[in-house]
Amino acid sequence: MPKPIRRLIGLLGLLTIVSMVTFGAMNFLGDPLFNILGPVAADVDNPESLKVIEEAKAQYHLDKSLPERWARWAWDFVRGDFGVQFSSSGQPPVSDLIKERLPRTLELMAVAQIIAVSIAIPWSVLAASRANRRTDKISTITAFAFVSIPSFAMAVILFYFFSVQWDLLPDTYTATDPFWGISHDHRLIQLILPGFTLGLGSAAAYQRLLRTDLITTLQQDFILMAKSKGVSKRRVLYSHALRPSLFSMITLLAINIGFMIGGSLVVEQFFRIPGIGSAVVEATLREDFPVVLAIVMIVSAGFMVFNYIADYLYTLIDPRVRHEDTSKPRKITSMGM
Amino acid sequence: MAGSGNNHLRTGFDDVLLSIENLVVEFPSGRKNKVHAVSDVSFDIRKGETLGIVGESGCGKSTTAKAIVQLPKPSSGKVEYEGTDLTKLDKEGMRQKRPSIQMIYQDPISSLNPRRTVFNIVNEGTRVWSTEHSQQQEIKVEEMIQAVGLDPNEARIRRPHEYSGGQCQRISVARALVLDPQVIICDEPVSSLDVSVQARILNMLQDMKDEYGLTLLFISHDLSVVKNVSDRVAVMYLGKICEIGDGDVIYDNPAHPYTRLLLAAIPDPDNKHGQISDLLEGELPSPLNPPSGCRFRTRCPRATEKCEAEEPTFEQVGNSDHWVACHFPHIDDELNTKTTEESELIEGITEDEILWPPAD
Amino acid sequence: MNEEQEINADEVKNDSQASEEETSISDSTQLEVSEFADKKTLGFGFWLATFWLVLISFLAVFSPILPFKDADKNYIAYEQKENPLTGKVQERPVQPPYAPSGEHWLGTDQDARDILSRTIEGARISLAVGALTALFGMVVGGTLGMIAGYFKGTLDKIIGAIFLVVLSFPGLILAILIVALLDRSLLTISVTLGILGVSPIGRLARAQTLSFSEREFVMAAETLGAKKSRILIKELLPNVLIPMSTLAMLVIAVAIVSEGTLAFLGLSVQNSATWGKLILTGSGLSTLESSPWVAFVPMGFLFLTVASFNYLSDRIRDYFDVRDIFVTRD
Amino acid sequence: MLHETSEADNILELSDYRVGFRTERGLAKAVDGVSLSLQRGSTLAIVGESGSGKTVLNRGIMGLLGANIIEGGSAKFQGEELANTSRQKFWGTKMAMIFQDPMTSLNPVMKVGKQVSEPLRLHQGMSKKEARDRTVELFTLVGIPEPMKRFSEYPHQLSGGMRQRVMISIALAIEPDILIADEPTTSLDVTVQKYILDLLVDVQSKSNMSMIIITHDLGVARGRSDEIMVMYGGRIMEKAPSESVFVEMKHPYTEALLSSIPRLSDPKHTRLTPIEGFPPDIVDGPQGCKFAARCKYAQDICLTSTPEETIIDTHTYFCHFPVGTDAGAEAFKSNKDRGFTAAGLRIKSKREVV
Amino acid sequence: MHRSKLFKLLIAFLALTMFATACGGSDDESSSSSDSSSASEATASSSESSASEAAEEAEEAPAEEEAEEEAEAPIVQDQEESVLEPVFGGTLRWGLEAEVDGINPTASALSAPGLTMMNAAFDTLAAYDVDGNTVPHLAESFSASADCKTWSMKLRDGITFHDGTPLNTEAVSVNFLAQYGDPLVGLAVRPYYSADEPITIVDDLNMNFNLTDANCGWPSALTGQLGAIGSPTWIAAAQDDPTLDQQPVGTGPFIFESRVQDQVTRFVRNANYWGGDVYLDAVEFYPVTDGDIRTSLLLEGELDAQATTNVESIASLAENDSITQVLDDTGDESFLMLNSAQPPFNDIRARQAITHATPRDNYNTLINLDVTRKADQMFTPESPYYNPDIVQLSDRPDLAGPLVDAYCSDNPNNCTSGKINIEYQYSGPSVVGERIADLLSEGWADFFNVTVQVLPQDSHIQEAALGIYNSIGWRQFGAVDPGIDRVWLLCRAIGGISLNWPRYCDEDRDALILQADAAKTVAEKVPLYQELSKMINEEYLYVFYHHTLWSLALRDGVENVCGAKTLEGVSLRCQVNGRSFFQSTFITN
Repeated sequence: MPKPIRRLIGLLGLLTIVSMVTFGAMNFLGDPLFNILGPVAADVDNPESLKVIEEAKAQYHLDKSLPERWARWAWDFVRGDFGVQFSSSGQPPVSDLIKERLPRTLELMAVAQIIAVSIAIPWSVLAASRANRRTDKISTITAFAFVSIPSFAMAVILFYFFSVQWDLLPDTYTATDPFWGISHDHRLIQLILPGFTLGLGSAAAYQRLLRTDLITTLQQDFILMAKSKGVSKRRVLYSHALRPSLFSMITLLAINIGFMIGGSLVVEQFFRIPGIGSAVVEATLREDFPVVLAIVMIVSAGFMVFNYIADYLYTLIDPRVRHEDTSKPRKITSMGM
Repeated sequence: MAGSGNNHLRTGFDDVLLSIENLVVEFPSGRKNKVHAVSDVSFDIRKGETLGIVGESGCGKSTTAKAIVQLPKPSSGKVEYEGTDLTKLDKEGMRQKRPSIQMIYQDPISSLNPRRTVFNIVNEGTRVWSTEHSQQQEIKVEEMIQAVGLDPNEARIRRPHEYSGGQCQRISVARALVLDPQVIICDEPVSSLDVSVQARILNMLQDMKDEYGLTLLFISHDLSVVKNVSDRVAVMYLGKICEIGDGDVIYDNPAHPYTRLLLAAIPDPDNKHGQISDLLEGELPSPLNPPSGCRFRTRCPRATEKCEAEEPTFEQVGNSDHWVACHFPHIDDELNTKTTEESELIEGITEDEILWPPAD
Repeated sequence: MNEEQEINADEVKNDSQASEEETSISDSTQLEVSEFADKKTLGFGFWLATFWLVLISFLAVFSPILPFKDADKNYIAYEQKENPLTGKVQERPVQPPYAPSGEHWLGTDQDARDILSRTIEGARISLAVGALTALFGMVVGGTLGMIAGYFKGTLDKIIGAIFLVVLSFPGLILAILIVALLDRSLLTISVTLGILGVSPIGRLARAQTLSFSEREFVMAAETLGAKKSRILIKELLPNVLIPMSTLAMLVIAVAIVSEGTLAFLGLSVQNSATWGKLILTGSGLSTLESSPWVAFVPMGFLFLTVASFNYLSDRIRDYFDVRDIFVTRD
Repeated sequence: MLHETSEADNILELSDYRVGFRTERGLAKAVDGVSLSLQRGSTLAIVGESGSGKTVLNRGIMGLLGANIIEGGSAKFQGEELANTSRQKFWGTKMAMIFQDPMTSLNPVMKVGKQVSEPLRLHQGMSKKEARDRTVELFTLVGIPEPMKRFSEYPHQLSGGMRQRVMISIALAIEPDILIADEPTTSLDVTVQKYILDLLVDVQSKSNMSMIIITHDLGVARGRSDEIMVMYGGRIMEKAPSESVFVEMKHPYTEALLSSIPRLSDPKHTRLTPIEGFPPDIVDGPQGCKFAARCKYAQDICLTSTPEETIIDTHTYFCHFPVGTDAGAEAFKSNKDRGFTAAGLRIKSKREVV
Repeated sequence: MHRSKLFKLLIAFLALTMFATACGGSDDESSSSSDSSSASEATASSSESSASEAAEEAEEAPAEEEAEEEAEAPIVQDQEESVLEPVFGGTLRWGLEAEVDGINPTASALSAPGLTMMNAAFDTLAAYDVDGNTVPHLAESFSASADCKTWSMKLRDGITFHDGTPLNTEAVSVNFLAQYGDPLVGLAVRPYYSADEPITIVDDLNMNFNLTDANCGWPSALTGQLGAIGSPTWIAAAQDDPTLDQQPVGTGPFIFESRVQDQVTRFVRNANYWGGDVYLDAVEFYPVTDGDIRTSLLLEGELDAQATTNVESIASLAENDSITQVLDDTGDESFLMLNSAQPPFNDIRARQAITHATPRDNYNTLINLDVTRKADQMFTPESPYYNPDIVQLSDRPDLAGPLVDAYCSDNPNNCTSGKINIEYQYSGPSVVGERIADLLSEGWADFFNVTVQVLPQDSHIQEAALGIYNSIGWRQFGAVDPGIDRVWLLCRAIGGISLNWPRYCDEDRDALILQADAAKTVAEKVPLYQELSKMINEEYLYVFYHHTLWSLALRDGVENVCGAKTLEGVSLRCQVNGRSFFQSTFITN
């Protein structure tokens, strides 16, 4: 079997397990019937309630075993049917909610990552080209500080300075206009703070990785070789050293993007951006299982897909990966949520 | 050169301590392919003898060494130690045999646990095998550390990284010797050391061998080193032995084309083969898909169709301890070797019988 | 397949590590600089970070017997003031939060409670969450990872798959799910975060075990006849422990941050002050505007602590030359 | 006599050249007063163990050592004082370097053809096509089979020997006046090593460039250089025409180095003569002769006074008691008689040990 | 029951009830970061009528004035008409605490923000005057039959909707039947009207309403959502196309112009308003969920007016000279609500215990800065129905101990280590919510093991409606006409979804309420409501904290908000739980 296909199958397998675990955990920890019927669900002595319970059970296949229910869900899911929401008014399809929320998160993520990468690369190159000199030391400390500021704290700090103290940016973040709404400028302004909140932390993390890797690369003989060939310093940095140093950063970028679909949720909460992150918090709290499940699947799939993309990027960057059968080592151990 | 056949095995001697027959080691590579790391290699070592295995990178010499200690078990073949076939032993059986066959490794850093004190490292063998902690064992360990030229008291508090590469190799030797082994397998023990240190380690190995009556299997890519320490030398190429026999004999009259080219390439100031202008052409074939017949034929100046079709077996060269696996060996070639006397002249400087004792 | 992919990746990594070491030896001939390059020291920052962590831990542990203000008491000040409802001047509480003063060194919160005391109180929970999380991750992840890395084969594949599943599960969502559906106790939160720590720690332990188990000293121990269990404990554990504990420090940092994140979602340990909750309390627009210290004091403590753990982890990794790179996200 | 040759012929002229690194313990004197001159078209081999300063010396000449160093003395390249010039202007035009490991000295993510043609395009103003043709030509010259195909391959697709040939072709593309080959074959198998060395020599003689080969292996240097310079502890020990180093060595270090190496011509189990002790600390090194502590000829003067340069014809050495002289023989005899050298090293006869 | 239906019903009920008391939106929050989606908030507040706010009430804080001691009436509202000459033109920008799903009185669940917008586009048939009496507004007059079971209404002549449709009894009946038949809204209507023939049309301008129970104060039911009359053509069209719910067509002083959900809804002057001149060119409503932000927008001049219950905001606005506030705390009450259908609060001892243990003083000081007035019952002292004898025994932990011990010895399963296990629920995440939860838990800690549950607001309300809670922060009662509050109390309000949130049924209490409904004069009603207050006090279902303080905050230049009058010249009550009228407003300078 060709490798991409094997990988795809592995990926699907992983998704399947993730969905099973989520499905199982939710049904184990919460009672779907209770969420559907309310207290009636507990009123088993009353024949009338009992009838209602039986009806609901039949309707939601709750009389079936857990595996069978999962199978039904999975079958619907692969056909693109995410089910209906549990506890909003009526039974709007989960997909409506996703369609409404996902673009907002993606938009935020894109802004944040563009900010992060466009800060991180020049920053790293600057630091690495002056390794261990004052510029580098200061930038290392800065990066370290930024990495150690949790995103919720970063949100508060940025908000405090830019909106409250200096009044440069709006302090209201209703940010609830439709995706391609009318006032685009306004929206962009509203994305600045959330974008930087997520972007600065990422930028610092990328800088730390890229700087280290660049310094390692810059110590390699082939850099000396390039220098001794008379290649200009700038060209050495950007065209010889940068590319082979990008692996760790790309890995992290993939992890970040993959996870940020779910991971931006605090920022979404703070800045009141109705994205998928805030949706999952609400859904979890109200035990709206179909929504949680759908979002978990999207986030997991996103994570895996971006990893897949990262691997593909490796092959673009490093011909060794392309020609050999193995991928570049992941020396990154990522910790977080 | 692919040397098949077991003609060169010295079945007649009853002091053969270790006998390897038809050893094959293969690793899976990818889904279907196999790396033929070692293919049908046979040799034997008599008690007290030193066998050197020499070959360039990728020839399978280290793999052979590891296969002997069953790490990992070879794909097929026999590894007979004192008449017991190690490949047939179960885990515990093998474990019982382990103290008798010890190894010394190439990388002095990687082969010592960085988190343990040197004393602990040397002591590990006794700790594994003794049921109780005895004063006597500690004394023995101390003696051994002293024997390799290190300070046992320092060893109690220091860790490997506080020692130099040469000293680390000494620690490795001490660790190997503490269990009173019969056989020591040295896998490139000096190749990462500076030449001056290398000489000290080689001397020490020789001394230890004499003192403890060891049998050595010495593996190196450096023919000069191998020749110096070994009684017998085996030359490997691409998973096979191509020539085996007395080191001096092989050096004087290399019969295999590969051995000859190898010797010619050695940048020794006194290399009498240096004039041979043949070069080893082409690339080393992939061990995934080695050539048929003689494995050296793709690069051999003498290769014919026969070499492609038929794998040569070991034949004795003359009456000496010299075996070669080649259809067209350089048996008749007369080399204008310098006489021993000539080389002695150069050697003259050291004739003062002076030697620097291993003092560090 | 995916796991295989991972395994391959690790193997490559080992190779690269091994070869790095090989070259580092021959490097010495190449560039002598390395020999006399700066000797590794932990540095001033390390001791500063350690000092901070010792201090904050000390304060946290002994806060009940230290002469701080009561963290739960409302130190309300009163004044004569007009009631907007009645228009009458009466004795009314001065609207907290109160700014830092001699009485309250770091000010008070909206309920007129002393922020310094509350922040130290919060350290108890936050540090406990961090420590429990790391402990759980180390014990469970470390054990699984080492077993997987050393015994390889099927066991490795199964454990690797488990790690992968947990890893590809959106962690924070898992945390919210468990915390929302179960309860908001210290133990639940710690164990939940601990589960999330299992995968990174486990994968690190596995990779390190795998790489060390291919080092020759392990083979040497094997040729000495040491049993697998002995090798695992005597040879591998001490080596794996250092990278693992540096990661564990990050796990502590991440756990503290995650607790804050949960607090921001209203899901932190209930009935206790935690740093996250304290920051949340002060991060409303009007509070930020009028009394930024409410948010920034606990944020400062949080930052110093998280940065200290990060820094220690970094330094120790550097000092022991652990080659893996850890990355925190939140 | 080297010193009598006119300066114009000397492409490289070092005089009391020093390179130091700042470390926490103090200044590490990696190169400690080296003087040499290299004639156009000639080859110098620098031999030494690790820590001898040979690599630093050459990277110092090339200007590839980075910022943290202190240079001293004078180094003139084609009459131009290097300390006053940015060496970058020589890079890619007049100076070229080959590194030890061809794997790490080729950019892993760039096609080898591009790496070879890069200096052609940058410095010789060639068009893409011209550079490509020239590269293929160079590939053919250094014996790379299928040069067209190799042009667009990546380093990892080539074997070690092929990579080193690519390195050489880069050096050739530059058409430098001086080529520094730093351990060009250490990571290669002996059979490949031989080929590469022969190729280097071949190329050098054809293009009339000067060459410095750095190696730790005296055998490699022999026959491929006009002159051999032995370094130890950052200093020159001995410098002589290639053959005379082997035949009439003057410095005890050279002697000790040679005798510590097993030789093919020796019968098996020939006892080796190692060099005792450790290399000197280059930060806080010994006074006097750097080798004194390990030298069997060492007398008190060796420990206190740095030997002056002695020049006999083309043979230069720094030793108070050179090998093969009466002074040397006498010094050794006195040490042997009292059983230890001035540095306290014990001397035993072989009989005592065996 | 089918889930979806159930939820529709729920929403319906909630919506309905709204008509009863105008409900304030939650103003929330606080600060914190958190309040998640404005959408949910909208639902929420709408749904629960005054109730839902209880959830949050906490956060807001009405002014308390220690009325007991001082017995001094608060400045309720200075309902002075502006002495200035009205100016035509200008746009009023009004800050809403939440967005709403739709602005259709017959289909949408209108919360305080919804009701505020409703007042721009629609007129209610009846309205409250300054004294709290129900007066005809869009209708010309009401008259009751002797038994108060049949009510006749006469409409004004010549009024047309914005789309030109004339207002007549046909139009009203379309509205009524749409509500009656709506799965949601109808649930709150049907139980109170004759099933056979709820309404009878007499002629174009006269019609009768037929009630199940005698209710002499019935027109007050038409002061809220149920009394708002939309164009029948539009209502009919909206039934087919729900998107039209966003584009209201009424008779009101302003005509709907545009609406971008979550951003701004804009109404422009109805030049042909039946009630007289409308001065403003336009009214724009901006939903800003964060109370702090809304207040700061008001101070910065980005908004002209807003309603809030946040005491900190009220206090800070009070110190600002450029803001005029219209304060009123006679509306709804903030309290802790206990579920009598589930253990442990199905046992009165547990309810009593928690009442005694509740640190109400601390609550009022810390959360309300002692601005609001402490509440023991649903009436403020100024109310004729106020019962001065009622004292709620909170802040008396000494009384709680024995009750808890007794309860726990009978119900060991609901206790752990001698304390009763309870859950406290609030809607959030919200900083004030968290503060309140901490404060309460600490006060209760000696007798109760408290688990705090935070829910998004709509779930919070749902769980309350479904009875899935132990104790919950809430806000309701205090209707201008206390008769309206019966919907929270009657046994018939209990069901799968219950508007009788504590699910407490007492036939005697029902009888009392119905008797009060049938009473014609205040004097008749006073003893009945005083008795009702006493019963409520003795049932221990609610732990009252304070009278919610509503503030209408207006920038300088916004004039005459309180000048609205009926055609007959009766001044209308300016502020009912945060909502106001717009027809009389003008902007100077």
